[in-house]
Amino acid sequence: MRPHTTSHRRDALWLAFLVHRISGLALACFLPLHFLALGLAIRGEATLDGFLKWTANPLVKLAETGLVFLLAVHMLGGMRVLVIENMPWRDGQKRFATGALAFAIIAAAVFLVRAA
Amino acid sequence: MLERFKTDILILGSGGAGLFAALHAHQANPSLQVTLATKGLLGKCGCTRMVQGGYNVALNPGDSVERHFMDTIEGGKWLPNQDMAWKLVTTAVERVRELENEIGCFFDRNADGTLHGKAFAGQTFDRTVHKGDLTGIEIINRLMEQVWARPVRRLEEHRAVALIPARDGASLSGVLMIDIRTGLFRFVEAKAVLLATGGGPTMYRYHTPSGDKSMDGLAMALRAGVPLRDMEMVQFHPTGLLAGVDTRMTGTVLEEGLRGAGGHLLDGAQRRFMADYDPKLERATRDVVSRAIYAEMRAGRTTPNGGVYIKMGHLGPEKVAKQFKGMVERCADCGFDLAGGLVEVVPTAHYFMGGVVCDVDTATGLPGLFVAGEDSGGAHGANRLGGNGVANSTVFGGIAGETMAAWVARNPASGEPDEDILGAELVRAQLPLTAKAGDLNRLRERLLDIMWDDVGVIRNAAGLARGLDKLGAIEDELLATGVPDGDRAFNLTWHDWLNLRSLIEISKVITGAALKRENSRGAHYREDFPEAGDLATSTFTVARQRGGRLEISDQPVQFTIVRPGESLLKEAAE
Amino acid sequence: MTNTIEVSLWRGKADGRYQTFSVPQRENQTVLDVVTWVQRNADPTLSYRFACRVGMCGSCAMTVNGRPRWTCRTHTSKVVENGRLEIGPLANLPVIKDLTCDMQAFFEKWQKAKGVFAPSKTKNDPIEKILPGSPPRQAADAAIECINCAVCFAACDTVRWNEDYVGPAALNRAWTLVNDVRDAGNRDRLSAVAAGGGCHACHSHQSCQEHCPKALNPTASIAGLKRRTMQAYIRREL
Amino acid sequence: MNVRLYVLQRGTALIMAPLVLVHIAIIFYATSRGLSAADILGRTRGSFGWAAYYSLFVLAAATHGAIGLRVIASEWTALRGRQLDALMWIFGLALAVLGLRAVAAVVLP
Ligand SMILES: Cc1cc2nc3c(=O)[nH]c(=O)nc-3n(C[C@H](O)[C@H](O)[C@H](O)COP(=O)(O)OP(=O)(O)OC[C@H]3O[C@@H](n4cnc5c(N)ncnc54)[C@H](O)[C@@H]3O)c2cc1C
Ligand code: HEM
Ligand code: SF4
Ligand code: F3S
Ligand code: FES
Repeated sequence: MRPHTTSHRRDALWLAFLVHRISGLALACFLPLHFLALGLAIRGEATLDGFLKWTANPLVKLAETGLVFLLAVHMLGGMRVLVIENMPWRDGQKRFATGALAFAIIAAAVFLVRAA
Repeated sequence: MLERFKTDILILGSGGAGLFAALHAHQANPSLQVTLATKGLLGKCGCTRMVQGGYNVALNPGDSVERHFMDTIEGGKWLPNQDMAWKLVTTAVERVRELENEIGCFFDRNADGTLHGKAFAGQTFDRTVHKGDLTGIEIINRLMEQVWARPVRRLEEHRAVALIPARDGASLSGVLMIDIRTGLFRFVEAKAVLLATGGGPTMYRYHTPSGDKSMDGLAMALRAGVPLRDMEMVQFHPTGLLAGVDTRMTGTVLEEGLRGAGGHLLDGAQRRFMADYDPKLERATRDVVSRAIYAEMRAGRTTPNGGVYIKMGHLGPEKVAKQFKGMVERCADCGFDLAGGLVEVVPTAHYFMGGVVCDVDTATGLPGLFVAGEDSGGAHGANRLGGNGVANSTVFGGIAGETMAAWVARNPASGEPDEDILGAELVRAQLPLTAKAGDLNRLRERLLDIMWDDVGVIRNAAGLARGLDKLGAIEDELLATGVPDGDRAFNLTWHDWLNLRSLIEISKVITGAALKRENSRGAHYREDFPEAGDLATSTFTVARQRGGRLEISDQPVQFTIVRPGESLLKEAAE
Repeated sequence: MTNTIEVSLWRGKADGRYQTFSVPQRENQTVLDVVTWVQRNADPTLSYRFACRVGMCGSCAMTVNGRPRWTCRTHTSKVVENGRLEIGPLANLPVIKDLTCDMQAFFEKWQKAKGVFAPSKTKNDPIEKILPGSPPRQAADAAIECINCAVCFAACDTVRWNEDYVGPAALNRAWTLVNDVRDAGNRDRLSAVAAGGGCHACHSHQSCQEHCPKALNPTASIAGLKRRTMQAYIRREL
Repeated sequence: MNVRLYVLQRGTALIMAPLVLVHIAIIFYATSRGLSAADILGRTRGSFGWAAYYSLFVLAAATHGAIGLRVIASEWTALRGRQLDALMWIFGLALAVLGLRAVAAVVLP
């Protein structure tokens, strides 16, 4: 059992990174499925009905909503990274990180409520 | 058990002297194999890193090397080896340009872009080049980067334990060391060896140098029969932090500028006492203030931990916190409020002017052995100017590198080691591992007290004689005290023992030399002989060990450049 | 002294374990003092490293209650939790023994990032005039006071996960040199930090900046390198 | 990651940022208006604009995601060197093909 540094993992900044990575990873996993489904579902007029039926499926609705949520979270996290990397350095990154996350969550929640 | 290898040049120590020597030796002849052994990590041990004030150099218009020279000689109370002092002040100019232009140090600038020189006590010109108050970090980091970038063989965490002469005794053959990480011995045979272990008066109860310094170099040189000079000259800094027992914070230096900026020194009853000693009050020179505090302490007018207070608050805590940011933060980390409250301080052993007798080119009396930096004696005489310490180590370290490269060209073979001596030194280094384990801490505490009480800031014949006796007694006790011989890898307690032995050996020399000097010069103060004595007939002490006996003699100072009463400065001479 | 601290110290190499000691607590006491107390009074074989004891040499960094810190300037009162301290060697570097780690890799990476000044002048030239307020000088100054303690290196998960990554301290040093107008090595340096394992491996975790005892900001330095290398790349200079 | 991958990854991120905003806005708009999928498809079919929009999106996401995946794999798995490049290319190309096919399904009349 090699002693490990753990302190940084309790930090909002590090959590912001983790959320960004997990959301990126999740997007990378679900996006192919999203594309696959779209491509399969709408092949000509004949399957349009099938597609419409398919999108009415609550499970699909949930999955699609999740994707949008991930996209929003990941985008905001990504914007944060781009700001750190490219704007003249300012302190207060922590607030920015938490703010961005909070915004994403609220946006997603609003969306979920509406979609339901 | 004993691993051996050969190298052309072996450097002991990675302070300013050692690192510069490595660079210059490599530069002088890149085909030479240069090996650098150091007790800690390369560049991360020793005192050069701890330099706060800066580096004295006569670079600015209005200043001159003559002026810097005269300050050095007068500061050294006419004891310095004048040729060394001259070499120091003249080469410092080139060395600072080298540090800036080739090594990459980025010193602070004036508003017009030229190098900034700050004021340092005891000097007639503001010539101390610096990088904030962390000059040493800048110098050593840049030097270590350069050494890392070159094919220098690094022996990190290697402790040199003995200089091994050649079989014919005519020259040095190599150095025995302990690889601290494994606890195994290494014998490194070298054509030229540089002693740059940085002295370090850490045998005093209160001391500033880094924990790795324990006079090993001087102890090894003494044992090898090499003469040492000015051994009574221990410089005390007046304001070391006093944080109580069992903490390594105690003794660490609180910067000089605090007094300069108007800080007050108060005794235990919070009375300002400097007026009793000097009209310049707290702004008096280091030695005067140190003696005043020491006198207060001996009179028992002390703070709870036995020192005096420094107070800055009356200057406005915010102002102090801004002006002395680093110092205030350091105190705060350790639990003290320097900006607003009272902080306990004591004089603390800071620098060792004494060292190995050597030539201007760093050669010693033992062919093949060279010396530079705080291990060398002569450049500072009775007192070192603040800012002349790094100058000394970097100037002579560089010179040593060149001298050694030239020496190796002339002496291409290293002498076969004297195996008997090597064998005896192996036994000596393992002595503590064979004796019954005992209480090393008590011995250390006793040594610290003896040196502080009897061989400290104010000395007299009775105390020195008493000190010598007690030193003999603890040396005997140390030799009978062992450390457990379990795992030898990174066995700090074994090394503590070896440190103690070096410290005791050199403490005896300091005490002997202090007894020998029956006057008061610079850092050396005898209350039974408070006068400086006739300057024109100044002598310096030379100590050497012959046949196990310590001999201390006086030698007349050679005024090769300027005599007492004269000056190199035109305006002063008129 | 009535109060004691329960101190768990890492013993052995990478496959070691924690061993607990009871250490008297003092009013003025650093974590380094605690470790020293154990070596002097409880277990003489305990190994640790320090030199300057005032926060200048960067030799004494250890993991204290899960957080990398300089131990000589960490007062126990700031870190003791419920009367306990857990002290281990720095993470992300091989353990030599007990609390000491091998810093070789850290300095090799410093070299790999070309964290070494490349002169454009010699000692025979005058010292270059540099205005203290000029932006490059200020940028260099902001990052220069690193003591190479490797605390940031131990705190960075990218260092842990990516063996090629040179790490925050090395890049922070490279950034000071990029801003050093006297330096002649920036073409090489930018190529070095733009290669795999260079500045682009950093994900701006910012742990380095959060943990640096000198309050330096390697994240900002690395971001600077990312911008500078990107410009150079777009201008086809890399 | 080196500077080339970095520029590509950050560049595509920058491109996607407005695209994602538009995408999310459309979804919001559609759901709040209660538009059916048929309505949406009706608008997109045959539109060159939408074709370009979604193609760009797909290509950017494929590039960006592939590089991102490579980074994660290099840090969290034992894959090294060529293997990483292979993963990146396979994922990127697959995503691009799947994505473009989906775009085709949505915009081709
Ligand atoms: C707190 C402090 C502040 C100072 N401020 C200033 C200042 O402002 N201006 C100034 O000019 N001077 C200052 N000095 C003095 C200056 O630091 C020294 O004079 C100078 O740095 C000595 O350099 P050196 O190379 O001889 O030794 P050091 O830099 O001390 O290096 C000695 C080296 O030898 C190694 N060593 C020791 N023993 C052994 C062994 N047995 N085997 C192998 N290696 C060994 C050590 O580990 C270390 O690497 C200050 C000193 C201190 C302590
Ligand atoms: C608005 C859109 C997006 C923005 C602004 C954005 C931004 C970023 C940024 C800046 C990074 C680099 C993080 C780092 O290295 O520290 C990143 C990583 C990543 N992105 Fe995106 N991204 C976006 C959309 C996407 C999409 C659609 C995907 C899905 C394929 C995706 C997948 C990833 C992955 C897998 C990573 C790697 C994560 C990591 O290394 O921690 N991103 N993104
Ligand atoms: S950047 Fe800070 S934490 Fe990192 S090595 Fe330098 S001083 Fe230590
Ligand atoms: S913690 Fe590591 S990932 Fe970058 S910002 Fe610092 S180097
Ligand atoms: S001992 Fe030097 S930084 Fe702590």
